[in-house]
Amino acid sequence: MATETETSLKDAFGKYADFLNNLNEKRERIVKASRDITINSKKVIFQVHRINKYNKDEVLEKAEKDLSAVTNQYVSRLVKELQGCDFWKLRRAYSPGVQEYVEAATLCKFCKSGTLLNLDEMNATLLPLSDPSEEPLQINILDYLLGLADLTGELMRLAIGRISDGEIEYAEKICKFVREIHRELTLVVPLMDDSHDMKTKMEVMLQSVMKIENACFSVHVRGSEYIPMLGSSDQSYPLMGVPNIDP
Amino acid sequence: MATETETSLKDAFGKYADFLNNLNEKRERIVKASRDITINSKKVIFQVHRINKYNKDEVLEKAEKDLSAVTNQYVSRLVKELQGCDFWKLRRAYSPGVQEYVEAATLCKFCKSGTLLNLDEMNATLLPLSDPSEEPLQINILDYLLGLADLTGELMRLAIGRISDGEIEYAEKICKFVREIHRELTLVVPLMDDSHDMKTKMEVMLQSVMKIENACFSVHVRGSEYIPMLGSSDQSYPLMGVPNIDP
Amino acid sequence: PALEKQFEAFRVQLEESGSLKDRIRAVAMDIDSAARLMHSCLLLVHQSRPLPEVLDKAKAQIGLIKDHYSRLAEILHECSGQYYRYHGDWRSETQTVVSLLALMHWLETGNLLMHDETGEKLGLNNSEFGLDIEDYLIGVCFMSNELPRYVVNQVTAGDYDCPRKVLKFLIDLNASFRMLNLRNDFLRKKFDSLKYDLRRVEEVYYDVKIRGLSSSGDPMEDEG
Amino acid sequence: PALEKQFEAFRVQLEESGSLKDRIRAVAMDIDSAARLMHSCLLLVHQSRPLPEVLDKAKAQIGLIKDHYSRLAEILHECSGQYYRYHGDWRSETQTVVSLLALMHWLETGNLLMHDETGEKLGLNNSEFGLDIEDYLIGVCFMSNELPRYVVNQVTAGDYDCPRKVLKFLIDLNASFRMLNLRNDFLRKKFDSLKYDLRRVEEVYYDVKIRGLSSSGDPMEDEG
Amino acid sequence: PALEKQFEAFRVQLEESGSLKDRIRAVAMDIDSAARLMHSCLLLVHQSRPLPEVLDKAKAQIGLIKDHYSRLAEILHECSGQYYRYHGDWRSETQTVVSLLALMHWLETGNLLMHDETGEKLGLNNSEFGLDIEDYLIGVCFMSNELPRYVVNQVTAGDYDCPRKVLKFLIDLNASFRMLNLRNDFLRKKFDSLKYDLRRVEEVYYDVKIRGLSSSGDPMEDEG
Amino acid sequence: PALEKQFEAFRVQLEESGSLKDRIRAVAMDIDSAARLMHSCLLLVHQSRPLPEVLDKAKAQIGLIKDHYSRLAEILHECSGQYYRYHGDWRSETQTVVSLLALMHWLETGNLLMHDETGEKLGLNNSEFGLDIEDYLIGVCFMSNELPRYVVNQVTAGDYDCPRKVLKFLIDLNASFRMLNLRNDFLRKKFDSLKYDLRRVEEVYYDVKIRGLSSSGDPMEDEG
Amino acid sequence: PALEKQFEAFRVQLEESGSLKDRIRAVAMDIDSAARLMHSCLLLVHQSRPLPEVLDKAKAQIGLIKDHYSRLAEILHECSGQYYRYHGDWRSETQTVVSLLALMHWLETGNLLMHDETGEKLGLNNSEFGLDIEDYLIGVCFMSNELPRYVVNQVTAGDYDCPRKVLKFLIDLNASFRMLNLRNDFLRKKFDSLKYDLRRVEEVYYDVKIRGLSSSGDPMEDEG
Amino acid sequence: PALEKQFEAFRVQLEESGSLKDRIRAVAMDIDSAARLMHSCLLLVHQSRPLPEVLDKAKAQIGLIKDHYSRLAEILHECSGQYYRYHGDWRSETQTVVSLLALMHWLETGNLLMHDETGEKLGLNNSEFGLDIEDYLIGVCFMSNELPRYVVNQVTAGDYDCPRKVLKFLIDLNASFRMLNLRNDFLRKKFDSLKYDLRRVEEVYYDVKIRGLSSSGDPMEDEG
Ligand SMILES: [Mn+2]
Ligand SMILES: [Mn+2]
Repeated sequence: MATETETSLKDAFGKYADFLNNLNEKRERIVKASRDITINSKKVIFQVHRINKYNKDEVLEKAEKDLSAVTNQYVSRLVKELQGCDFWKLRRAYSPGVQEYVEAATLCKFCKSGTLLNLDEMNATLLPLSDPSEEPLQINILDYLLGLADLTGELMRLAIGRISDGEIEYAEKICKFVREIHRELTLVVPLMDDSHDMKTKMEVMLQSVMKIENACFSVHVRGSEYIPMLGSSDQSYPLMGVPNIDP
Repeated sequence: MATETETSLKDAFGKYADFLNNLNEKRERIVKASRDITINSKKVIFQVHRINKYNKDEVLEKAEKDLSAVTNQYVSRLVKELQGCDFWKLRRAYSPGVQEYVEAATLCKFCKSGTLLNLDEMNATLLPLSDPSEEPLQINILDYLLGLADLTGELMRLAIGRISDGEIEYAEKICKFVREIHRELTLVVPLMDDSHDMKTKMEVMLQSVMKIENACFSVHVRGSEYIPMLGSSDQSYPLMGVPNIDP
Repeated sequence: PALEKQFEAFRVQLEESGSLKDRIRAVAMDIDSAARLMHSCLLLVHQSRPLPEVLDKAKAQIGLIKDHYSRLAEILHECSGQYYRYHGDWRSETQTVVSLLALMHWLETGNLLMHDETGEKLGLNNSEFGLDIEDYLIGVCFMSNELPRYVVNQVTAGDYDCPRKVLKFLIDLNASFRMLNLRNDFLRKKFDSLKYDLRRVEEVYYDVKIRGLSSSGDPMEDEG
Repeated sequence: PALEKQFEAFRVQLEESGSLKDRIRAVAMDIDSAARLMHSCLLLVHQSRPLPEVLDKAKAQIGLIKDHYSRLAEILHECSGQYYRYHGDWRSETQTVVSLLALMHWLETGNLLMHDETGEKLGLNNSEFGLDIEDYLIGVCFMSNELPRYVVNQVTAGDYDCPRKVLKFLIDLNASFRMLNLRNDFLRKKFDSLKYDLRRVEEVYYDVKIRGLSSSGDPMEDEG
Repeated sequence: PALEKQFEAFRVQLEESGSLKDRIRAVAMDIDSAARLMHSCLLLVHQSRPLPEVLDKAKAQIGLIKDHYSRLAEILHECSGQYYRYHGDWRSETQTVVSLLALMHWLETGNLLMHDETGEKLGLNNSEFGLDIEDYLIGVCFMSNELPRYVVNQVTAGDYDCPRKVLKFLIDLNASFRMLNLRNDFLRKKFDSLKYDLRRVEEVYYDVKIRGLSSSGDPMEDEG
Repeated sequence: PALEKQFEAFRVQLEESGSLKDRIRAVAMDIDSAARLMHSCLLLVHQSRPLPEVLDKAKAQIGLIKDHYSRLAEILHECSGQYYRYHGDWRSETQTVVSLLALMHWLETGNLLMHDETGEKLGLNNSEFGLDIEDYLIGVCFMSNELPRYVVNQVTAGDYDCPRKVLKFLIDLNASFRMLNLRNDFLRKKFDSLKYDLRRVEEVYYDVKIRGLSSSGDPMEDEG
Repeated sequence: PALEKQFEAFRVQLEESGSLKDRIRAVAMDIDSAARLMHSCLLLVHQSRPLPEVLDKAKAQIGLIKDHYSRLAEILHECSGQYYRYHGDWRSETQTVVSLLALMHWLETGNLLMHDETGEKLGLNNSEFGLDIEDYLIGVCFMSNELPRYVVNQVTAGDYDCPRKVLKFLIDLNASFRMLNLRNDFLRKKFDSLKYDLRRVEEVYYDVKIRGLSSSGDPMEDEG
Repeated sequence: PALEKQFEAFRVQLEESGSLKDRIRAVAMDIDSAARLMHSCLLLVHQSRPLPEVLDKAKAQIGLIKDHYSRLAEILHECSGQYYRYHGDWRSETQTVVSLLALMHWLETGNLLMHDETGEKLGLNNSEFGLDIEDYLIGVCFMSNELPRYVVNQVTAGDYDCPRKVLKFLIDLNASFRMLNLRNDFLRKKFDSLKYDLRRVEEVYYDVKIRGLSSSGDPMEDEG
């Protein structure tokens, strides 16, 4: 009987061992997929920052092409890995990649249409990547919101660049959009499961909002000085920088 | 001339961009290889801990086989990736894996022969993995020492296990060995490039040494009580636990 | 407006999941209370009270706890596929419960309560709402932490055969845990502590042995 | 004994690398001193001293610095393949030197000093001991940080054409940097600061422009 | 028995004070929610929405918050003399509420909402359940932190007189705080932040003034 | 003027509460000194000095400490209802004092010094200025932390009956604490340390028992 | 006994140095209070109050502060050779005092208050109890930190010549600091802040100049 | 010119004190190296090597270290009265040296190495360049930290009388430290660690004693 217990123990722990080994290996594969998504989503973001007043369509087209390459090559690998899995159990392993992906996708969408890419829309694009018989991976609300928080940093960079390019109205559009996101998030943050990360991100976000506001302020006070000083030999509203000179 | 400067700028920065892209991608591949080395080296270490009084040869043989699989499958990938590279530039990307590999290899060697696997010996095993025309990847002294520092934690676990198995002398051998490593490292640490990590590891190491010493002390005082109390119906030195009972 | 609508939807969802969390925490606290009571009863084992007395009172809680888990299961049924989203909110309570059940089982049978047996006792044995294996293993380690104290107190009370039995059990358990490949995580730490429990029980066994107090059986074999 | 021997060997190696490090630090500090002197000279540019006066004194340091780098090269030659082991010990000094050389070059020519040109000036152009590209790029950003101040002071001193020239340069530079894919690291932060430099110079250009102080050239085109 | 009796009494008392704490925390969280809503309404002020629109929505919360405080007062009435025992459980929420009320008041009147006025709005004006002075002062500092951003956005929206008004307010406030010898470290730090706010507003006022955009009143004198 | 008047009033109040705090801290430091002296005397118990010698010197401090508390009571009388506002400024000293008194009492009588007895000794037994229950409980835990060391040293000195007596005391104390549902985190932690003390004493009792050194009484029953 | 004698001697010495430290801290706090008052007066300079009004009140504190320093000197006279043992206990207060004196001096004369002049004003000019050079230099940097704010507020108040004067002063000061090879990290950081002050003042000067508000003097030359 | 002259003088003085500091640090690092070697020899004591072998090698370093201190004394002689200005640059090394010397002395004689004896061994016994009392005390605490490990290893090696001797030493040392009223926070913490050392040694002594392994002397009395 002793040996019986022993073998049953052995059998049971053999099963536990297999379970843990499989879990660890899957986690490892997911971490790798997540890193790939991160690095390539960052490339998309840099591509978007190559925008200027004249190349908008071309640059965004390439960014969107790159983004769908990320989706099809890397996110799809993640989706396959997680087929029918409990997406929450291994969330920490893929969360950084998904957040960066959200950042890239929402940035593209904003530049293209001036609107926020919804979570539902994003998740709809993931559906075709899944085997229809399994439960599909869907980006969860927390990762989406964390990615959105990072988006505002990129929008701040974009706004500074747009002002340099004379696209003041574009900058103001960004300013409004970012303010709106910040304001909405203030109500959402306290409801989030583990809001610690998010709270520090909120502080960074407020800094970003204020950087854009300060840049707009600066353009405005300088512009206001224009009319009283010179009269108007040039009829256009005196935008900053290069814009009032044809290329 | 303006456009000339512009294109030369563009050309130059195109080159820089390629350089940075290649570097990042290589770093990414190396990080992945390093994670594979880590996870598989850990498995080797757990295999070694499966040792008991009776299965030593068998367990170690498997551990060594597993270890050489790590070398041939995963370390070799790292070696290939770093062919002719400056090993120091990307050290942070592979250092964790190499340290864990050192930990596994030196643990196997100690259990097999009771001696320390030298850095030169380790590096010799890496040579065949390299293309002979390129400069071969060699484990650097810092990663080796950092791995060694972690080794002492595993040896502590091993010693506790050996005492449980009645192998007091084995535990004492470990105790001596670990003390020696600790003593030698105290002289080496202040010379290390970036000794901050190492200093915290030294504290953990001293704790490990003392845990082994305390375990040996405990066996000893109990053992010393034996003779005066019972006389000696059993002639053998009163080891602890199971050993004095045949299986 | 689209933006606002989306965030409004988020707020609703997060509020729902927040209230779900609250309900889960409430159940978890009920489990915790029941487990505390159970623990209180089981602690009498250290004062060498007769086993039936100790166990009967403790067992009375099992049904209650099982009911709590079925309430938990119902709550989680509302949000299928999100078991692990809220897992952190009751896992430490579950680990405690596992450790207590395993201790009771060992006291009664001398054997380890298996994962599926534990699940069954708690109603955690269907595929949708099961007992996480790591929680089970951690619970088992917690249980082993109680054994050195038990052995010491039993010997003090004159039960000299106890160390041998516990030692045998811990040797087997230790050998079983060594089959696992762990990460540097909580479970590994707990497994390390199991080794120290084993050492301590060996010492007591030795103390008893050299004084000829123990019946001379081999801890590796059950006298039958 | 084998153990002792190995650690003895380690001690020797580490002591060697320690003394190497000391020698490298000593050279790096010499580079730092020379760079400080150079910087001190170049700072006069903010007080609108005539360029030749400013540059001649600064240039006098280049030779010295180049000599220091050749000493560094010799030291690193002793431990071939370990360039990046010690890189951290002189990289921030190198970044400063790059920024100063680039500033001088821009003041003289209005163009960006290229990576290979910089390497040449410093004797850092062979394959064994070259100029790290990231160091070069960071140096270029540092250089751009000096330009808003320069523009402000030039305008104060009555040079109303300066903003246009600097603006053109920064626009090109900014466009070039945007070709790179960066990580979230120091270089990215520095590149962000470059964008703020550009903004500030635009503001000054605008201030000058609306007052009709600037000759009306387009910053995007060199007047011939 | 004596021991048991004593601990039984303790159990009762600890449970009572524990449940009191729970009830207090629940009210504090209700206050927090209402304050967040109010804050999110007030944030619209940075988008230069018409004041009435901004304020009306925010004001709607005041009544609610006052009700919460009256519930708090009732709870604390049960344990008279223990205000400060539980004060830590709602003080940070109170500071936030003070800052929001003070901001609304300033937007409407240009004056500081006084301590007793604040107490009145919240029903915190009787001797038993009042508004702690330090909480009030910290709240005022929080409110001042919002002003630099407000000034910047108002100017962008074309309101060039705003910096002067805010500057006057902050100079007075700053002078008032200087009268206090602050020992409370947290409050001291917050007062430091108020000084930065003042400095920032001075800079904005400067930007407007030097461009002749501001009507030329002196911030230290009320235009009459 | 209204502003100024308000802040002038604040200045006065803050200064008053500041100087109150200073006076409280000064008394707390006097209590601390006296407690240190008392502790120094009591430590001799670990060197197995005769109890009367140990206790007499320690007792001499009690009167002094009581006087300090009556000074404290007077100070707090000035600001009735604010006991808990300043409680943090003397509570850790009070906990130490409780632990020392409880140790002395146990050494003399073998019983736990009750909450009201402690209050009486310190003059903390009226309703306005009493002994906080949590402070008392924490002090009791601190006292238990001293016992394992005491037991070890007593056994070394040949007093083999000591472990049994201490064990009985700690089992009872432990059972009493178990009745409480502790929410205070600090107190909970201290109670955990009490459990460790119990465990250690069980081990010493085991050591003594297995060697036949102990008179064979059962720790759970008073030999009578 | 030898041991006891030694520790008895230690006790005496440690108590002496402890009480010395207490007395030093008490004086340092008096200096701090006086400096705060002085600072409060000087701050009115930012509201463009007439200089005499601002300075006269501030000067009234100098004598007081000097007295405090002479008390400090007496205390340190008791332990000659240990100036630097206790230096850390009053150095930050001294740095503040230096900065205030230097600001007052600059406002009156437009020149930097020299090290020996500062020492004289404070009675810190003998060899035994002097003014540490680093403290002086740090104080000077603190003073420069006040200047950008001063310039901004002066321009706002219509004093367009102020930026030129301050700029000239900071250029000279900056050039002087450049002569030093700073190793003290704190001082180095403070010097960095001085560079930022210079840059900000350059910008204000630019703003004034480009609008033709400044009399056209060159900041590097004294108009005669 | 006055400005320039003053800063020129500062430059000279700062460079002097900077190079002094460099020289001091260099000597301190030499002391550190020698102390490390000594420490590594002394560590052999834990492997129960014969004392003479252990001590002889360690002693060989004393002369060297003394020489280093005499170099230090010479350097500090150049700047009399500034001992404490640079004290921080070698104090931690001195504490280590004290701990090693005290350990060696205890191993040889069983007594504490006195402050003046330590000073003598290191040539730190004249009034101008002495051994700071706090450094000595901290060193003594460091030394005590080594003793629990030593005791454990000695018993393992069969020396059962060692715990009694060490215990007696630590009891005396502990009593001596109790005489001091420690204000230095670092020293206070170190003294706490000494108390843990004492407790640990008591436990080892207990382990030995209860097994009848120790000769039965009383640790508080010298066997004669
Ligand atoms: Mn980003
Ligand atoms: Mn490891």
